[in-house]
Amino acid sequence: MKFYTVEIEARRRLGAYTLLSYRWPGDGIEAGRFVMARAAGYPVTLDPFLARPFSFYDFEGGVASLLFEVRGRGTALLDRARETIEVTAPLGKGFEIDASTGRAALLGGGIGVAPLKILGRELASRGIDHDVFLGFLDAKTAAVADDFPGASVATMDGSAGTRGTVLDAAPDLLGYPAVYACGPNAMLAAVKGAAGQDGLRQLSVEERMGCGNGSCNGCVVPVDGGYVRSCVEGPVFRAEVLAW
Amino acid sequence: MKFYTVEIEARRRLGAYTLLSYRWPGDGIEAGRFVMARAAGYPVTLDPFLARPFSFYDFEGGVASLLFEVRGRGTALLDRARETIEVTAPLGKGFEIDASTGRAALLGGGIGVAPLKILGRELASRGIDHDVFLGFLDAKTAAVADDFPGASVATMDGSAGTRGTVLDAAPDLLGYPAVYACGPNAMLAAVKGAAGQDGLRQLSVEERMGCGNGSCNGCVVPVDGGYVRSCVEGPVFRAEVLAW
Amino acid sequence: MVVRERATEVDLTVELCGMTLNTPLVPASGTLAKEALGEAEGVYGAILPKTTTPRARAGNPPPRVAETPAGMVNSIGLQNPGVERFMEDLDAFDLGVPIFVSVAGETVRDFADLCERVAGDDRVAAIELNLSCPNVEHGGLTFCAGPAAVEEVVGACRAAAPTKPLFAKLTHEGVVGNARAAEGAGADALTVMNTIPALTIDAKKRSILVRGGLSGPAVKPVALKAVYDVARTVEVPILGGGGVTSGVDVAEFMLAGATVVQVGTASFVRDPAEILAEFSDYLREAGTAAANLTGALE
Amino acid sequence: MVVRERATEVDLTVELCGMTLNTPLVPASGTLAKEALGEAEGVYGAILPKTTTPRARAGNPPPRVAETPAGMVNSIGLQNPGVERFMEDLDAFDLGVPIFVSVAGETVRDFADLCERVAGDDRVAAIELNLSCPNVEHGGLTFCAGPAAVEEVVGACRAAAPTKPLFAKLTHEGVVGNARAAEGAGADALTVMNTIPALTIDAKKRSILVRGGLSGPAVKPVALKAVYDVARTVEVPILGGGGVTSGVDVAEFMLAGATVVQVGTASFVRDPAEILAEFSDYLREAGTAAANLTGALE
Ligand SMILES: Cc1cc2nc3c(=O)[nH]c(=O)nc-3n(C[C@H](O)[C@H](O)[C@H](O)COP(=O)(O)OP(=O)(O)OC[C@H]3O[C@@H](n4cnc5c(N)ncnc54)[C@H](O)[C@@H]3O)c2cc1C
Ligand SMILES: Cc1cc2nc3c(=O)[nH]c(=O)nc-3n(C[C@H](O)[C@H](O)[C@H](O)COP(=O)(O)OP(=O)(O)OC[C@H]3O[C@@H](n4cnc5c(N)ncnc54)[C@H](O)[C@@H]3O)c2cc1C
Ligand SMILES: Cc1cc2nc3c(=O)[nH]c(=O)nc-3n(C[C@H](O)[C@H](O)[C@H](O)COP(=O)(O)O)c2cc1C
Ligand SMILES: Cc1cc2nc3c(=O)[nH]c(=O)nc-3n(C[C@H](O)[C@H](O)[C@H](O)COP(=O)(O)O)c2cc1C
Ligand code: FES
Ligand code: FES
Repeated sequence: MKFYTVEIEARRRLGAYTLLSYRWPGDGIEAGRFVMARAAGYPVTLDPFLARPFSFYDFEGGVASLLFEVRGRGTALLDRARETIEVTAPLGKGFEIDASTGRAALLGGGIGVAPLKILGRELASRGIDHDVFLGFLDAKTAAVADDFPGASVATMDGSAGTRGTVLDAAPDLLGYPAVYACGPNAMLAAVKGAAGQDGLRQLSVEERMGCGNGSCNGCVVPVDGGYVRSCVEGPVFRAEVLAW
Repeated sequence: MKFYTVEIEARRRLGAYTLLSYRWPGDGIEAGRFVMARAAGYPVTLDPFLARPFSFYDFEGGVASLLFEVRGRGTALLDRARETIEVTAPLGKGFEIDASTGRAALLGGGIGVAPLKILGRELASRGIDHDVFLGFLDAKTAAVADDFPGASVATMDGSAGTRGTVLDAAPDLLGYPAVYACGPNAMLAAVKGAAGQDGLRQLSVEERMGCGNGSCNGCVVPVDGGYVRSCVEGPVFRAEVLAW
Repeated sequence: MVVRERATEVDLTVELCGMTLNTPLVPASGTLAKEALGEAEGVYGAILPKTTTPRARAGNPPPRVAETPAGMVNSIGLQNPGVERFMEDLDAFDLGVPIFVSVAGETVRDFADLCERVAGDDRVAAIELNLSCPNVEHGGLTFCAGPAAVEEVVGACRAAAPTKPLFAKLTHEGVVGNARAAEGAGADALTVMNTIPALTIDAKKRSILVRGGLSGPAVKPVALKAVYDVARTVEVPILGGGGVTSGVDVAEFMLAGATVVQVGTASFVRDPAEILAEFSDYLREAGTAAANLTGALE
Repeated sequence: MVVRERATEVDLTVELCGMTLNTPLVPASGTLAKEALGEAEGVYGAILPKTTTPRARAGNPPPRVAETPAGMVNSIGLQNPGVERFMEDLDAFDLGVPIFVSVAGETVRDFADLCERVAGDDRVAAIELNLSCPNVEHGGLTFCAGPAAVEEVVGACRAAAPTKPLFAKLTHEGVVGNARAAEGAGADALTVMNTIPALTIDAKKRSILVRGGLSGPAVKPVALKAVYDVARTVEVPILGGGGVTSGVDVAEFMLAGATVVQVGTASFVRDPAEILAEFSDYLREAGTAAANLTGALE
């Protein structure tokens, strides 16, 4: 896998998350696609060994941005990086957008909000109206919703928006011709159930990744008759494909 | 081994080497003693795994400094460190200073110049006159000699000072009651031969180290009847003790 | 392209079982997908896809990978579409360099049948036997549990594919005895080594995370020893690997006795072209050709 | 002192062969010198000095250590002053916690004699048999080359020290069979695992750098598997270790089946007190006592 050293363009806190941007001269950045990223790799250090997958948060004027939550060592180091980080070219299959589908519902759970910004931008540019529903643990993580004007928010502890899950903040999803969701697998399964089988239903899944380019077979999700790699056949899947 | 995170006080190039200083509130810094140092360790990264040994270059006004040459990954990372590094407390046995010995010769080979600055300072404070002789590969590495006013310099390629080794820049060593040397083992062996056995002859050796506190038995030098650990019984040894 | 330019300056070719490879690098089985072949072009001297088995295998449920200090543990479970579908797709791996095919079965008979099937196809330049899988006829011990097991399976494969170059891929445990047995049973070359059995635990959940094989830089010193010891035991050439991450690592494995060097996990975190470029730099500085390095320790 | 304060909040004690240890941490033999004992106080539940042998050993010529990815390879060669001088100095290791003594010989007779000598001293709470050294009577194979070798040496030591707790320290290769043999021959506990045989090469000089044993974080997943497999095979308690570097690592080894956890190489790069503090934090968050963790995987 080829990594590119890119200069950090800007960095800011968005509530509990970090927004980090870098200039990307190439193409291929689309809603739902992702990069493998790390603060530094060989020859500086061989540990942490693997890069980490992150969805594109936004892409505007040649500047790509990632929104991430510090969870462990990989994200802690990215959060500390001051001048450069290393990223791959854009990877995976993103969200399908079909201008004929009509109104779309976008659902994000926690850091699963990440791909919805660029998705909203792409939908808007194709003239597709959409509503955004975001679920968080608490007000602190929900602060990122400021970046999604008009979004309906729910928090588990009720400290911001409706109390409950993202589905408690959303109306009946069956009425939406298109439903897009990203978040923990449990949330995605709930969205799949609530959204029914009519229309375009797409879920961006999160699995542990080794390589990001299909080589390791590490990132699989269950489908009818076996497993498929979420880094090349996903991370966005049609809901009906996933055997959850 | 306990490591302390210390803030970098200053950093500058001294010719081909890097001079890096940090505030050290404790005591124990003496000529010939050393620290184990690294840019960062657990939990940031487990690789490179071991810290690296460095002699004290100087200690003044509570500020300790290290002079190092970038050789591999450990020193490359130290060279890149911008805000903090991690160091142990001072380790090992330094140079013996005996006010009654009279005039001293200080010999440094390449980065072996490192402990001679603080040694010169200590000798001066005890009223011991001394001459400094430094040997380098070329003019680029020899640039550090500017920090040793009055030192006689030799370079292997003749691009600065006398052409040859440090011994070519020095007069007959037999006449010095005290001889102190630091550099590659081959140079130390040559100094041992040239300095004879009368008087105080001390050599600061350089061996690969695992721990720095005597625990691993990795850093041994040959002595009569076996090996001794250079991190606790050295790194400074009386020349006659070393079975070279 | 930078790599090509450099490659012309130094002689990277090596001979393996009568084949001339453009470079001594080969991907380790299971670490290079069709989708990533772009990175392989001009870098590898041969292509070696993921192990194939008699029937399709769905593989193990996730999580299948866990990061460890300077390495990773994987438990993929040999997910593959089965040998027939695999052979249908084989052209996808054609980069104009030899294709080696890795096979594994659950019984000696499986292995022999696979070898016969695969050897009959002209696109296959050599066969690698992945002996690290459980032998169902022997209570779950692997096919490289000991010299007798190795001899039996390699012998059967040799008979089933009498003319195709045959590599036996071994783990480090008992590697010297197993190497001798594989050579004795007719293997043309040995691949040393596969992953090391390992376990990762999620202390927070108090559960096993991944039980599988350790690979990556962490295992390099163990793999180097295995290659070194085997090279001093057998006459046949060695495809060495385990943790190779840089051009200097490639040189180390060749010095230890490898003729060809496999790059696996490192390809997840580096562009293999950089590894080849570094290895070319090493050769240029050393003033020698790749083929001269094998076993050239002083 | 921070560590002590924390330690009072959670119950760190564990039982091992009738002894109550204040904490489940013990230094791995050969990684804690007299000179560094200051760091050990209040941290370790017992002290375990470097292996001693019948006669003084000068050890191997340098270089003896080489850094590897997330680890190191050492080849010290059991440098020590011999058992008599060692026993004279033993009081230096008295921190008010039990002292375990590690012994190694070149013959079964050596081992038995050492056990008899050491067991006769009341300051010695237990004996650890370092079985990773070459058995000169068996062509350089180690004392843990296989179950028969293990049974013979452990049996002889058991007879020579019938009442002192006896630990057999094993390498990961063939560890399950060797563990069963050691238990059968009367070992009271098993130490799992010693370093992994490994090799480092200096590609520039084209020479071997260090040939020895790999330790440190790199080996952790291999050690965890060894502990897990052994715990499922024997009844006796396990002193687990290999790459333990953090408090969470300590928890992982206990969950895998260890009663006591050995900290070796990590003590070169961290203050062991930090490891104990992190382990205390883990217990506090988990709301449990150290003694409850052993084998407590869901
Ligand atoms: C396609 C995709 C897109 C993602 N997009 C984003 C995003 O935009 N923003 C964001 O904050 N996070 C995102 N994630 C999750 C992100 O990759 C993990 O939070 C990150 O890997 C954690 O690494 P760490 O070193 O901080 O944690 P550690 O706990 O140190 O991770 C240890 C190992 O486990 C893996 N791992 C641990 N947790 C997860 C997890 N939940 N999912 C996958 N791997 C895991 C890591 O990759 C690493 O190998 C995405 C994941 C995927 C698969
Ligand atoms: C007591 C003592 C004092 C020292 N003082 C200084 C000093 O003041 N300034 C300075 O520049 N250097 C000094 N050195 C040498 C310095 O420790 C090495 O240059 C440094 O370890 C190289 O690390 P690296 O990661 O850059 O090189 P790498 O090549 O990456 O090192 C790899 C491994 O080899 C070891 N290693 C490699 N070369 C040496 C060597 N020559 N000596 C010891 N270990 C080695 C490293 O510690 C590491 O484990 C001293 C060494 C000792 C023993
Ligand atoms: C994700 C993954 C999948 C693997 N799959 C196979 C396989 O199908 N067949 C095989 O023989 N080896 C397989 N291996 C082992 C590698 O081929 C290689 O022998 C091992 O990983 C050590 O080399 P490395 O450290 O360079 O990866 C796999 C390794 C990894 C990491
Ligand atoms: C420098 C060094 C010296 C060692 N000496 C001994 C020894 O004398 N006796 C012994 O049984 N094990 C010895 N070991 C092995 C350790 O006790 C331990 O089993 C091994 O290093 C794995 O644990 P670790 O990764 O925590 O270090 C030594 C290890 C190192 C690194
Ligand atoms: S992350 Fe390796 S196949 Fe998807
Ligand atoms: S460096 Fe470990 S004993 Fe000296």
